[in-house]
Amino acid sequence: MTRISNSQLYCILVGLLTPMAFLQIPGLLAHLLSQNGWIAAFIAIVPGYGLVLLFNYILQHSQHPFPYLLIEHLGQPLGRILGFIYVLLFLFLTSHSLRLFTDFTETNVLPGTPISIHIGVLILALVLGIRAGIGNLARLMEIIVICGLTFVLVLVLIVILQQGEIERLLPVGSLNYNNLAVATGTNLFIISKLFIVLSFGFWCGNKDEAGIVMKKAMITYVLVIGMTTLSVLMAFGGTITSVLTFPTFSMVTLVNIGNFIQNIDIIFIGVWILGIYGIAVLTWFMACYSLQIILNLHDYRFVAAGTALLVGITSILISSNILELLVLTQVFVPVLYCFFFIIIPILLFLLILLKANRSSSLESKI
Amino acid sequence: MSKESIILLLFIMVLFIIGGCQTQELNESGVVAGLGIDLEEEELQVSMQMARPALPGQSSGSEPAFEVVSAKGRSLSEGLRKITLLFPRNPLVAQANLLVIGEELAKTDLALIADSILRNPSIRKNAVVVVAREVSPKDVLNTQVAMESLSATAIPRMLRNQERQMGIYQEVSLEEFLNKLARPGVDPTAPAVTLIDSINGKAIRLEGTAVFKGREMAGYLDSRESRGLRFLNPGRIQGGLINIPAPFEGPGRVGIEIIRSQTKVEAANTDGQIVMRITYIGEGNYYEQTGEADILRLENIPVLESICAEQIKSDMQACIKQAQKLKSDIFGWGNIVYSQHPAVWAELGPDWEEIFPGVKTEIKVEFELRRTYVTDQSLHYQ
Amino acid sequence: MLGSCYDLHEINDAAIAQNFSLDLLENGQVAFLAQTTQPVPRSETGETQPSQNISVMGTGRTAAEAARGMFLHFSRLFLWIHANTLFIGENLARQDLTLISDFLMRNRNLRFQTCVYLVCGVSIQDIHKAMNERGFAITSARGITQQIETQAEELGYYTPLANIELLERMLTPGIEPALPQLTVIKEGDKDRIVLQGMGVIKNNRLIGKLNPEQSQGYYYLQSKKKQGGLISIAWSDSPNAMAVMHCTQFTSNTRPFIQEGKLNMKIDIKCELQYLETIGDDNIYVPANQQRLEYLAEEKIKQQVRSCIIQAQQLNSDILGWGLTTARYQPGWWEDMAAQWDQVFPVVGSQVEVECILCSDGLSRESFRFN
Amino acid sequence: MRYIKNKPESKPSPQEVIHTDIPASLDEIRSQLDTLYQFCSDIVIREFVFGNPETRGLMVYFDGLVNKDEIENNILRPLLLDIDMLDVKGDLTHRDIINDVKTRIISPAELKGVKTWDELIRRIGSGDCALLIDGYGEGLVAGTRSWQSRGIESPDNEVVIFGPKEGFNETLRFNTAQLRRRIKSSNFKIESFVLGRITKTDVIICYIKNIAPDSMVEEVKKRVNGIDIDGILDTNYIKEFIIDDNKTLFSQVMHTERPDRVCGQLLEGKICILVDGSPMALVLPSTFTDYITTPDDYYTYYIPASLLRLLRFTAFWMSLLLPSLYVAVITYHHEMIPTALLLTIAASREGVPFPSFVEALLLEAMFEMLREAGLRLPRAVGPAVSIVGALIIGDAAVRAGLVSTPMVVVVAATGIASFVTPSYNASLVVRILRFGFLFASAVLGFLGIMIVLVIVLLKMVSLSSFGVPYLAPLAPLNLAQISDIMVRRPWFVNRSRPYLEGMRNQQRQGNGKDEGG
Repeated sequence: MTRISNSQLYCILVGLLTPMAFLQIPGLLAHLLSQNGWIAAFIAIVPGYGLVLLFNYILQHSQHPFPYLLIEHLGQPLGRILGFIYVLLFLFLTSHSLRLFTDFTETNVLPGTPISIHIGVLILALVLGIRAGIGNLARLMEIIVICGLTFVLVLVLIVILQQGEIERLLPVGSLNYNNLAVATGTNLFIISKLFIVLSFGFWCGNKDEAGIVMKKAMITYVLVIGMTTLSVLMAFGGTITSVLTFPTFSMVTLVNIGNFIQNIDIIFIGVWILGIYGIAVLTWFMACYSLQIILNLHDYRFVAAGTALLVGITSILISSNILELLVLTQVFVPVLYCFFFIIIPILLFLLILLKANRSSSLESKI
Repeated sequence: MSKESIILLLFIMVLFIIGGCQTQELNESGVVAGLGIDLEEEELQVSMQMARPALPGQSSGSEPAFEVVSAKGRSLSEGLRKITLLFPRNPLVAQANLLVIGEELAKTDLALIADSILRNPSIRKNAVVVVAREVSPKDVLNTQVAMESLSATAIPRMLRNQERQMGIYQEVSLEEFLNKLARPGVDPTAPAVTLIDSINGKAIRLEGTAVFKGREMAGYLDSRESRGLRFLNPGRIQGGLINIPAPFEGPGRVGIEIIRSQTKVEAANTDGQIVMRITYIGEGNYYEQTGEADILRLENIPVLESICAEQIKSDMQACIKQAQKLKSDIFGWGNIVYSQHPAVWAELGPDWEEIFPGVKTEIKVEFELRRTYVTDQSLHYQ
Repeated sequence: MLGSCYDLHEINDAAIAQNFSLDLLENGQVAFLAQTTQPVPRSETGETQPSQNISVMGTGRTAAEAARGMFLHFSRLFLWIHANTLFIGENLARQDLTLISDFLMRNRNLRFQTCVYLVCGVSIQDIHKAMNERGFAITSARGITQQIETQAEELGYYTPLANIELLERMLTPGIEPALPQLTVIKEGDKDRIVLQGMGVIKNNRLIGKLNPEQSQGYYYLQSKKKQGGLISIAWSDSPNAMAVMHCTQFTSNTRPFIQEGKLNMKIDIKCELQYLETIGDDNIYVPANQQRLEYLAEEKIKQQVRSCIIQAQQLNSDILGWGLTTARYQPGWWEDMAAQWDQVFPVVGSQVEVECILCSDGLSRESFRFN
Repeated sequence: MRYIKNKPESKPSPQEVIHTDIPASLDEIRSQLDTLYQFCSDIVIREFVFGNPETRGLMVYFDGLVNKDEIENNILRPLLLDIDMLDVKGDLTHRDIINDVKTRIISPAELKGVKTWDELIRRIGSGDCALLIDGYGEGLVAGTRSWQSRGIESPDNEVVIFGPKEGFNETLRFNTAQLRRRIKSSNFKIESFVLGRITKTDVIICYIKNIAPDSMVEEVKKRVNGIDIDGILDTNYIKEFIIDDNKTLFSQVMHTERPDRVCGQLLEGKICILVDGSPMALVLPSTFTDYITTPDDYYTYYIPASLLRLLRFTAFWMSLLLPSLYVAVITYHHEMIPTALLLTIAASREGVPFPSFVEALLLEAMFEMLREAGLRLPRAVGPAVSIVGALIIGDAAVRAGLVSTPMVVVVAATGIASFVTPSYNASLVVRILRFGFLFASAVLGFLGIMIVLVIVLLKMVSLSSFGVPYLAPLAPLNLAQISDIMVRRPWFVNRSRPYLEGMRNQQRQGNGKDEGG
């Protein structure tokens, strides 16, 4: 397998976590907590750190990358079946992110173009991406993440300086604790996508350092989302933010530099399409790679073309309208994350812990 | 010089001398942008909108960029050629992309012009046909449209934009029009234009659809029926806005933008009775609402969809009712019966005119809402 | 490939909207009026003719239907996104703003930064007629945006309001919008558009207005906007003497406090002034008079702010955003009282404190002396 | 043809002769030479007799490739006249004549014995003169090359303001000499190969040992040795054989005409290939960034050089994307243009008959034609045609209302920007990709542009040139090196060389052990 450098691993992780969340999370947080949404973004750092430790533990106590790791710990039939379920999950996540993106462009830029054209064009680019192999994807992710992060930073700064009213964040207290828990949870579920480190961690220069990279990626995510939420709230206030379909995007429409650079939403979409490309290509790659391991195939690259039709059709049929899609995004997908990326890893962790104890107790006996 | 080369030279010279007689230099001709035909005192009045050639930058300022000339003749060809009596340049009719038919002519007999139009090679068959309603074609051509130099190019564009935005009328080309006129089992329609007073003076407005029965005009469809006609035409269409009452009690209304839709029309033969089965599948976006009602919720979507479907269905029914009242098969159902059930058509064909008003329909409409634009909920005013 | 250009619009098939106006007609239909500019190609010598403004009107049962109704007699597609002013007719404002607010919020083609005005006294057609007559694009709809901004800087009468602010204030409990008003006056045979007062909205309809003085008071309470303002005070010593000062910048702060179980507002305004001119023979601008000048300016502003507050409380429309301020700084109190805010607002006490500092003068140190 | 071969009296064919050794008898040599050089009018075969007892000798060379003075003075004269002055008194009876001739008699500086026809042919072909003596199956080849060649001129295609003005020319030796003059270290290796079954072209590979990674040098040698072709006329013949990925637009090997540039690259551990008869040197591995830098950057003070480099970056993106962005913006995203500008554009497009995309395509195609015409036309007419084309056609098209003024401005700006890109290869790629972007922008607007951009980027990151990623040091990211990409790092902080896999000596300054002389 191609080796990837630590910075590439970092970019892959950030690229997987951030772009989608960037669009959907601020609105969700504002909906749940109104002007206090940003607090939840930052609070997520604490349980997020727990997740990092969890994944790191599993990573350090395994000998093989992810789908094989299941077989390693759970044994042949169970591991393989679970692995296959993960393949489906990753395919579903790919379709979901594609669909969310196309719905977004349909809503905001090109309302007349049929959704199938968007999805078709994107899938073409994605298949080419997977055919290029993971080493090249890692390099692409570096470019994407660097461009994206710079752009987001500049954007947030401009919005805060131009439109930000710090008073809109008041009052800071008076939180609804139930909603705070839900909001933090939502963030945590996004962070749980760090799960893919169980595959990528093995290919990076030094497995031991994967933990640090994960931590950095997690903190980057929290900062980006926290800052974005802050700036959206400062620009629109809680009420408006919570009724907007894509608040981050609407925030971009406010940017106006010297009365000349205005309405730059399309540039935002341009940069953001890179991010979506990153997410979709990584999840799809995970699906293909897992399938390769599960079915003992020769090369994951050929699976891409085969699953393309599946991904395309799923993403078209996934929901009939955007409200349904948003419910899917805000309720169903987090549950999936929670189950597959948090609960199963915890079980795995317990299993490894148990095994380790047993073997150590065995050793001590001997 | 050899004999061959001398002969060749002579041949070329002869070609030059005799070959030029059919050429028309552009600067000796007038470009006709639009053509209007009406019946006046038993004679055909032909009006032409001539574009005034202008270089870019030499904007003509206040004077319009066209000139309308008209002449009368007993036949269309005569009328067309009589233009030369009062206009020094040779009119290039092939450039005309609009044909305005006067109401008078339409109500009398289209046969007066149909043959001539079909036969004349210089009349473009992809020109757009409209009927001038309650005004003369000459006035329509003489009216300036805001921001446009020529009304003849503005009207087709108006039809096109209006279809994507409002979704009421459909553009009808001359070829389509003549085709429907000639074929049994289908009657032609054409959108109608009229003149209104606007803030900028006189303006052309699309107003209804003219319905023909055979070679005569039978009446008009109003805008709702025209919308129904557009939904009823088989095939895919894009765009349109429909307005429905809010799903619950209250004064509010909801605007739904139709993104694209598809209509299938089938003729079913049950016990010798023809039933037209119309299936409409459409999708749209939530465009606006008025009032404070909390309409946009996931659980309300099916309700909204069914109201839209009802609305579309009732538009269709209104159109069918009017068409059947006018006894004009503008939907081409006769044609559909002919192509799907040739045997039945052989039997019914001759009496189709009597049968059509009684044809039953089964309309099935499926409508789905897709997106909601910038906000995903109804606003709560506090 | 060519079939997929669904959203392609060539620019010469489009009309660039400069302004759009909405009103309610007597028959209950919404009228939508849009102003666009006819592009005039540059002539070969390079000189441009003044571009012509054209207004197009459509009607319909809702705003969107009215807007699209235009296409029945207008052949070009409107590019709404460039419209930076929105006029709302008085009739519509008095009836129900919710007829259009969802349209304004939801439509992706309308920008949040569009300036919103109320048209009072005349119909929107009249305003458009006046705008079109002026001929030059720069003085039409786009000119009005410039006008209100320059006015705010120089004079400090009216506060511009953006579309998103209108919506936010309608949606957020504890604050109501106030819109600058436009009207047309006859000047000889020419129509001129003037800013005149501000309309006060409560819930979803127009309920009253602020006169220029009250508008000025309102202006001083909106310190987030463009700043400036003119303050002329009568110099009480002699009847003709006046001192005129320019407010270079100001900050205003509204904080709620609870006194004996009753809500009060403490309003602090800090102003920096520049001395502009003296009218009359007195040498007003001398160091000894500085405190008095400052005091008089303070009194003037205080009076304007008070009259604004009184008017708002009389109309019972919380255009000052006191409810929101309370929610921000006294969240506990607000939670209890939010439901009865309508009853509470008119009796909220207020305490206005203005602090003016005269910082600079013009070119001369002393008043002009007549010999 | 077998029956001919079987005829006993038939002479061996030239093909058979070539692979044999040179026979001992001079008559046989003579007849074989005649076979080989039948119908070659430029060959000179001179027979003579020298020494005591008389020995027969024969001299072969090509007229026009040799320096006749040198042959006369250094070979013929000693043999025919000066031989008597030797103490052997010309008595060569029992001596090893050829060795004496080689070591004692004739005096050219470069002298080598060859034993096969194959080599002899190649040597004379490259301007040497061969001396054959009866009785010995060996020829002496003296280096007498001298032919009319272009002098060292400043390269036309890579012009610099500061810095050396010399360029390569068509003579390999002159070129290597120019390199050697700049790098005097004994670690600077120039390895020679002969390629081309018919042309027998000299090809050299040069590199600096200890800097260029050994594995890479081996790889390049392997690939070059693997070439089997009838002729090599230019370096591009070699390039197309040795690049990693030959299904891509992007050039993975750099062409240059400048010895100073080659030296600069050699010092960064790269390898250079030169071919006799071509002034273009190949430098490999080359990455994307090499195409937007010029040697000028390193000869100019670093601050202006950095700014110029930034300018070049901007120009690169402009030349790639400007027309497509313009089309996307005026057909899909009108909101981005400021209102006043939009009004102007709308006014100028009023009455233009074509859709914007077609308009852009027409103008771009026209521009490319003009550019190509300007290149191919005789030098005297070229500028006139481009000026007439650009000015008159452009202006007339606008006046006639065929195209809009902003489009002309956009296409012209793109054209100018594309001339800023220093490398012709890179600007070729840009010119082709530009049309791809244009199509994408017409179909899906900005979205289409971005998707094409992703695909192009994907291709670029997938490429590698001899194991070096094409986009290095951008991807994979190398923070230490990236500072020399966007700006030109001043020499005093430019302590290390760009990293190549397997490079042993990475320090330019200070602690770097300068291994070897």
